[in-house]
Amino acid sequence: MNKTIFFGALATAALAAGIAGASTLDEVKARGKLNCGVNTGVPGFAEPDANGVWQGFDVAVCRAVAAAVLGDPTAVEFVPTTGKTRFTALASGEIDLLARNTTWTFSRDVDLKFEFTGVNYYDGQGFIVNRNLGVSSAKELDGATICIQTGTTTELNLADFFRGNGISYEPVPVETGAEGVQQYTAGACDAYTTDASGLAAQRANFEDPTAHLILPEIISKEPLGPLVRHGDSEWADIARWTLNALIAAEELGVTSVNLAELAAGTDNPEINRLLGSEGDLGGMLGLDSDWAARAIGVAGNYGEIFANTIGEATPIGLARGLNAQWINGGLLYSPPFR
Amino acid sequence: MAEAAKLQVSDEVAITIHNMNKWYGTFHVLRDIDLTVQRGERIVICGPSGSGKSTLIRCINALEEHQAGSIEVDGTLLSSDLKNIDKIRSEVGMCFQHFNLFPHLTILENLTLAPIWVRKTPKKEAEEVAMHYLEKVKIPDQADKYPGQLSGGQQQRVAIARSLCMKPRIMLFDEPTSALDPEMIKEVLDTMIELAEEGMTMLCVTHEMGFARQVANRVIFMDEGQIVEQNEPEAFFLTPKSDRTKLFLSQILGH
Amino acid sequence: MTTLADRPVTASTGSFKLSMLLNDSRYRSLTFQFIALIAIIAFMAFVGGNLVRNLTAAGLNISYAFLGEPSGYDINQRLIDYDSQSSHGRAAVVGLLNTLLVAFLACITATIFGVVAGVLRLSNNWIVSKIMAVYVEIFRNVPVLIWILIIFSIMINVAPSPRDFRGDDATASMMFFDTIAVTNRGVYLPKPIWGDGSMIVVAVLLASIVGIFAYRRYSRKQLFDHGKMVPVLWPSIALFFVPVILVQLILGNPITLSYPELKGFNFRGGITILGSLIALWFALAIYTGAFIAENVRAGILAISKGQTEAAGALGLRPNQIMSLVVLPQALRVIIPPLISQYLNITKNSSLAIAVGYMDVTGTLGGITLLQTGRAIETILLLMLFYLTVSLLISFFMNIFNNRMKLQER
Amino acid sequence: MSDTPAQNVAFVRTSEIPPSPPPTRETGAIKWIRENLFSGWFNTILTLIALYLVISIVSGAAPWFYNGVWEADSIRECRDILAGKTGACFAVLVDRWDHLVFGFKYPQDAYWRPLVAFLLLLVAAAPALFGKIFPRKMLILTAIYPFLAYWLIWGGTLWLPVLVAGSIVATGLVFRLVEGMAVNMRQILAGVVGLLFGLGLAWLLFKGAAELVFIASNIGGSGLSVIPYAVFWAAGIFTYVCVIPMGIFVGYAIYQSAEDGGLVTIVTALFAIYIMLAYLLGPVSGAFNSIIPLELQAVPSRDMGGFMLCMILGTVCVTLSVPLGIVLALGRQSHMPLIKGVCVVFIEFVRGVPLITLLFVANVMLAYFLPPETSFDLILRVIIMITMFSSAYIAEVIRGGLAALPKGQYEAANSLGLNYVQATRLIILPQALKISIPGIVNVAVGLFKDTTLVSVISMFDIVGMIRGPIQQSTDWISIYWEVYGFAALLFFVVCYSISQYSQWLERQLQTDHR
Repeated sequence: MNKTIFFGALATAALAAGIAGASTLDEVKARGKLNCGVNTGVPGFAEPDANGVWQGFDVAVCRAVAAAVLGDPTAVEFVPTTGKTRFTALASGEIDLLARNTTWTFSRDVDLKFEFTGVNYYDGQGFIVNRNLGVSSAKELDGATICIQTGTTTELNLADFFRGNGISYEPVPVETGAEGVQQYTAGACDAYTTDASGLAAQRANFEDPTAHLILPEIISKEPLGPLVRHGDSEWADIARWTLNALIAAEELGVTSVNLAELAAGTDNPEINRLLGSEGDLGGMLGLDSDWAARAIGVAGNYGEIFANTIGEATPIGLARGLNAQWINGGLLYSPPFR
Repeated sequence: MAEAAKLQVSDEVAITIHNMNKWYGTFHVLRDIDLTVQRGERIVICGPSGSGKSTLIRCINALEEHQAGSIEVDGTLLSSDLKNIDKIRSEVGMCFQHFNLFPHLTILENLTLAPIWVRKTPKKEAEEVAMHYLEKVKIPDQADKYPGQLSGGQQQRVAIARSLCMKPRIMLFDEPTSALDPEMIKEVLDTMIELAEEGMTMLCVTHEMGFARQVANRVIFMDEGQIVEQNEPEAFFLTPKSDRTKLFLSQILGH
Repeated sequence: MTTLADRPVTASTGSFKLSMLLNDSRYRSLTFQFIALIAIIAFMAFVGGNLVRNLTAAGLNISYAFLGEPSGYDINQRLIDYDSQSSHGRAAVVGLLNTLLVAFLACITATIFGVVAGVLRLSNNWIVSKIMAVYVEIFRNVPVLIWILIIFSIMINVAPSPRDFRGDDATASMMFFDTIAVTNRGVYLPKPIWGDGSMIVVAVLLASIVGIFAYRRYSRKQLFDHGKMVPVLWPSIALFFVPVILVQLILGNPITLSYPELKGFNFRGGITILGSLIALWFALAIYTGAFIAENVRAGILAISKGQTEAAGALGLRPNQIMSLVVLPQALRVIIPPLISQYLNITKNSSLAIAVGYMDVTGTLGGITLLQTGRAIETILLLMLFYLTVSLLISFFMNIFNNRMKLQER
Repeated sequence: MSDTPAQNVAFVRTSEIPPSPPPTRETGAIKWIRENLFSGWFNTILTLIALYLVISIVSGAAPWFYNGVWEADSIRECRDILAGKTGACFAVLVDRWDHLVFGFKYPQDAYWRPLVAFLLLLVAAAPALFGKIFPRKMLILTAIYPFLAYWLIWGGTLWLPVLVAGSIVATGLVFRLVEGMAVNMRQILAGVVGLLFGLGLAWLLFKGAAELVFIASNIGGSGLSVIPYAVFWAAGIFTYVCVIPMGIFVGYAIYQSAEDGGLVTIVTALFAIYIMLAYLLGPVSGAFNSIIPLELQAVPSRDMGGFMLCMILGTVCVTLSVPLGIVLALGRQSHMPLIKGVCVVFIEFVRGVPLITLLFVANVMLAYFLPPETSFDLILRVIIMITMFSSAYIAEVIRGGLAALPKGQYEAANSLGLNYVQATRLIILPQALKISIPGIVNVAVGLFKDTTLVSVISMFDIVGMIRGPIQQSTDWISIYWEVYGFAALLFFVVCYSISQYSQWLERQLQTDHR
């Protein structure tokens, strides 16, 4: 062992201990970049395009936060994480925000010391089967071989569902979505289960999408949302209210088209407060007044982002469903901006 | 024999070994060795294999440690002080049975290595000295070859030259000819004789009795870790006193 | 052995001085070791302090209590009882046994592949030796992870799925008189059902195996004492099969087979060997087999031509030269690298996750880690497990190796 | 001989018998086939089986290659073009070529940089690998290469690597300078350096002891943790006790060494390099760059990917692990029990666990062991772990080389008065390393293949690229054979060439002058 290097490191450690405890916001500002953890690739949610630029629904959250904090939606360092690495990456400070389809559960929130800052997609676990299997309900899958992507809550839900219904199954764990599809299409498993959004996304790319049926049962609640470390409430607030701003913007009718016009001031005091022409909500967050306008300006409001990345017009083709605004019968409900 | 008498032996003491003992584990290899070597003296040590003769001379330059007694070389006590060990090693040259040349270095590099790194001699000077000694052992033309390209006799002569380059005051030889073909033994012995004639203090473990007669002042016979008999060569060979020596001589000279 | 650090220690003179710590060979090594000890302790302080600080900052602690909690997930291959209500600790044991299973199977198969390929590569038959050379080079020079993925892909895409066996226009059918089904989910084999009296059949089988060894001994004795060559191969085979079949028939078939049948979604009944196991097993075996083949070839070539010539000059026939002279010596060269190949198989089996085989990396280091978030604890346990297995394998194989050596002296 | 009378035994040859060609038997193809393919019933059967295998593999794979589609934008388009025929969809290789080779984030206009670095690698490696063919002067290229390659691949200012190289050279100069000083000058220097170093060490030890006590107090002494609690307390007190004596001793030792120069030269040189690297490098390279800007677009580590990442990891880790392996091997040969023990434990531990668990450590555990706020990026953490891994294997190879040296080499070096460092450097290592080279090359090939395991920890090397962004993209969702086959081919080409080199080298060594 090289003693000098080691003692040097020891000295550095002693120095570092002194400056520890700077807030995440200050760190991000000092760095000029937001480190955002994303999935290694889920069509529509997070995937690098042919030019290596990350695109997708989860990615949009990162960009919105970057725009709000740093004023530049491209000032994001995307850190691909797997199911295994995501929590350590966040806990160790490698990333500032984890915007990867991560289910908000009690133990993750409390035991693993993370803070979920809201829900950007309400999902649920479903099954896909080949039509010629003649199955129309998940309860008929007694004895079936089922492919599951490991490292998510889906494994636990699946075990609970079959146990609860008193039927048996044989799990086939797969590491990536692509391998699940590979096995499923080759017939190595009868059904493939993951979040319903993922099933729809992947079915769209099958050779013959119509030959496959997504079963009606949704066996779990999967509220997916961005999360941050425990203990830095200021930073958690920024992430939470950036997401809320996107949702509220849709509710209030603020779109990328009319954003500039509305930002100048309107008759609606809530829009004014949101976009910073009235009050100083931004200042309370430690940001400037038009933070939300910048966040919305990146790719529009929640509805626009949804439509452009995973909506019905895209190859993914997801309907709003639970993810509609509460006024339209969905679950999206931003607390008021006041 | 007559020649041997001509060689100068001074009164100065080169090596004093007093009451030296050594064990390998529980095996007592050297027992109560007492030996004093004058400067310029040429000693041949002989004895059956396993009698401790190699171990004795290897103790002198600290290749082996001794556990009891004392060894003093040129007034420096061989202790566990590394500075003393380094001093003694730079005074004492050694030649091995299997030459132990460094196969990855040329002959010249073999010769200049220690002068440059231990004596801090400038490279050019070291090379001049090396060439001088190579000429002395009569193989200056092989300087740029590698040891593997030389015959055994040539290699041993290079090994002698390598030791000489450090300008030692004492030379130790550990069976220098026993790994050689008969043709080559002579060329090595000639080199050693030449060295002896220049007055080098030499301790030589060998079975070459002709060499012993020609150059040695003293022949030491060892058995079972002890010095059994020592005498001038003529007396040693003609009138050995101990039965053990007689038996040994009859076996070694018998054929 | 003398190394350079090993300066002699001789009788001392004079009193102790500080400089002796550096210059005296009695103290010098102690000094160095003391400094090393200080460095190690300092390293511990550095690492441990950071760990404590980081854990405190994150509000975490080190605890192995999660091992006792219900795991909540299912495992498709289990050698012991396990369900989703079992503990994480039990899941780890299931995974551990799966690791040992695949490693064991792959070691045996790889040895067979390796020995066959290694010997055939030295064959006079040009095409056979070239094919073996191609096999060895192709498999040795491509990462094992890629081989695992390719072989798994081949298996699930080429083998029929169970639905191909179904219906009147089935495109696939079972093999060997409807006893074995090969599907992309795995291979389904008949399973013996132990009826009354089956123990007798097993006993007879064991007895005939003992008998075969006794017979071989007898034949060797015949050769040594009376100089007679007694045939060995065919009587051995007969001794193996005939008594068992006779007893089985006489007792009225106590051992029956249950055959796999296509029921519902899958084949049921019989023994199932999962596709993921087969793929991993085969991939590890064929990959490592290429390395073993090289070791075997090197071992045989290392036995100098002189040995063969000497044996030939004594009048031994080629197969006798091989079995009596070359192989016993070659084995001594082959076994040490073979041990390290076995270790490699065990370690490479941790890539099981790529095919969804639930080995210990998949359960303890995979799902358990993910569900509990206990990264430090699970990874330490995982490393401890592999370390133990590796040390045990090298320990036993070294004993074996030493015995081999002793016998030859 | 026929004209020699039988009874006359004495004989003198007067004329040479000229050599003549061997008797002509049947030659040519038929004989060859009969001897090599059908020389017995067993061989004939083997030949037939082998022929059947070859034919069936070729006939199975040929249409797949022959019908291969090279131009399409997605797998669906490929399927349309093939219209049900068996055929490969090589279009993915064309479409995602950049991703497979460079990863998806490396700037496209900078692709020439890794390419140049790769070509230079061949040039730089040549004199080291084929020592006899190329002049020794070319080794300078090999020494320069790491700095150049760093600059090419990571970008940034050229002054940084130049100055790092410069500092290393400068350290060597300082070393020479101190070595060449007059003894009284050196004594003054040794006094100053010894004082500084002793004080610094004492301060560090004091910090370390405080840290140990801090750990102990955090563990708490109850239940299972009694033993670690006691251990850390004891170690803490031990260190406190050692603070002052160690400081004094080390300072004194440095001062003492002034006469023969040993320690003081090394410590001063290390001081010099530390000051240069830690305090001078950044500002000076910045200043130089503002005067003469020699800059390439900087590329962060996490943007490396594809086959390039495998190459980077492979070369960097092998290069770093050779010196580390030498140290470990020498340590394992040491007669000091503590040092030997540490090396043995390290080597056996690393060799006993799979690389993948070490990568998990790099990925999820290492962050907990490093000071808070230190941000090692993933690639650096992975390099550390892989280097540790391969150094253990290389250490074992080198240990074999050391063991193969005859004892006489050590003795000859000793008897000439060379000290440990000199003998090791000049006599032992050059020979041991030469014997070990084929073994080291084998470790290097194995390590290069193992770099694909980083895909398991979400790095996008070529396999990670395939399993992540390519297979999970909308366009190429279920493509396997073509991409895996391509990856296999790339690895085969590289590894096969290296292993051929290794075999060539082994033959060279056998016929070498030894």
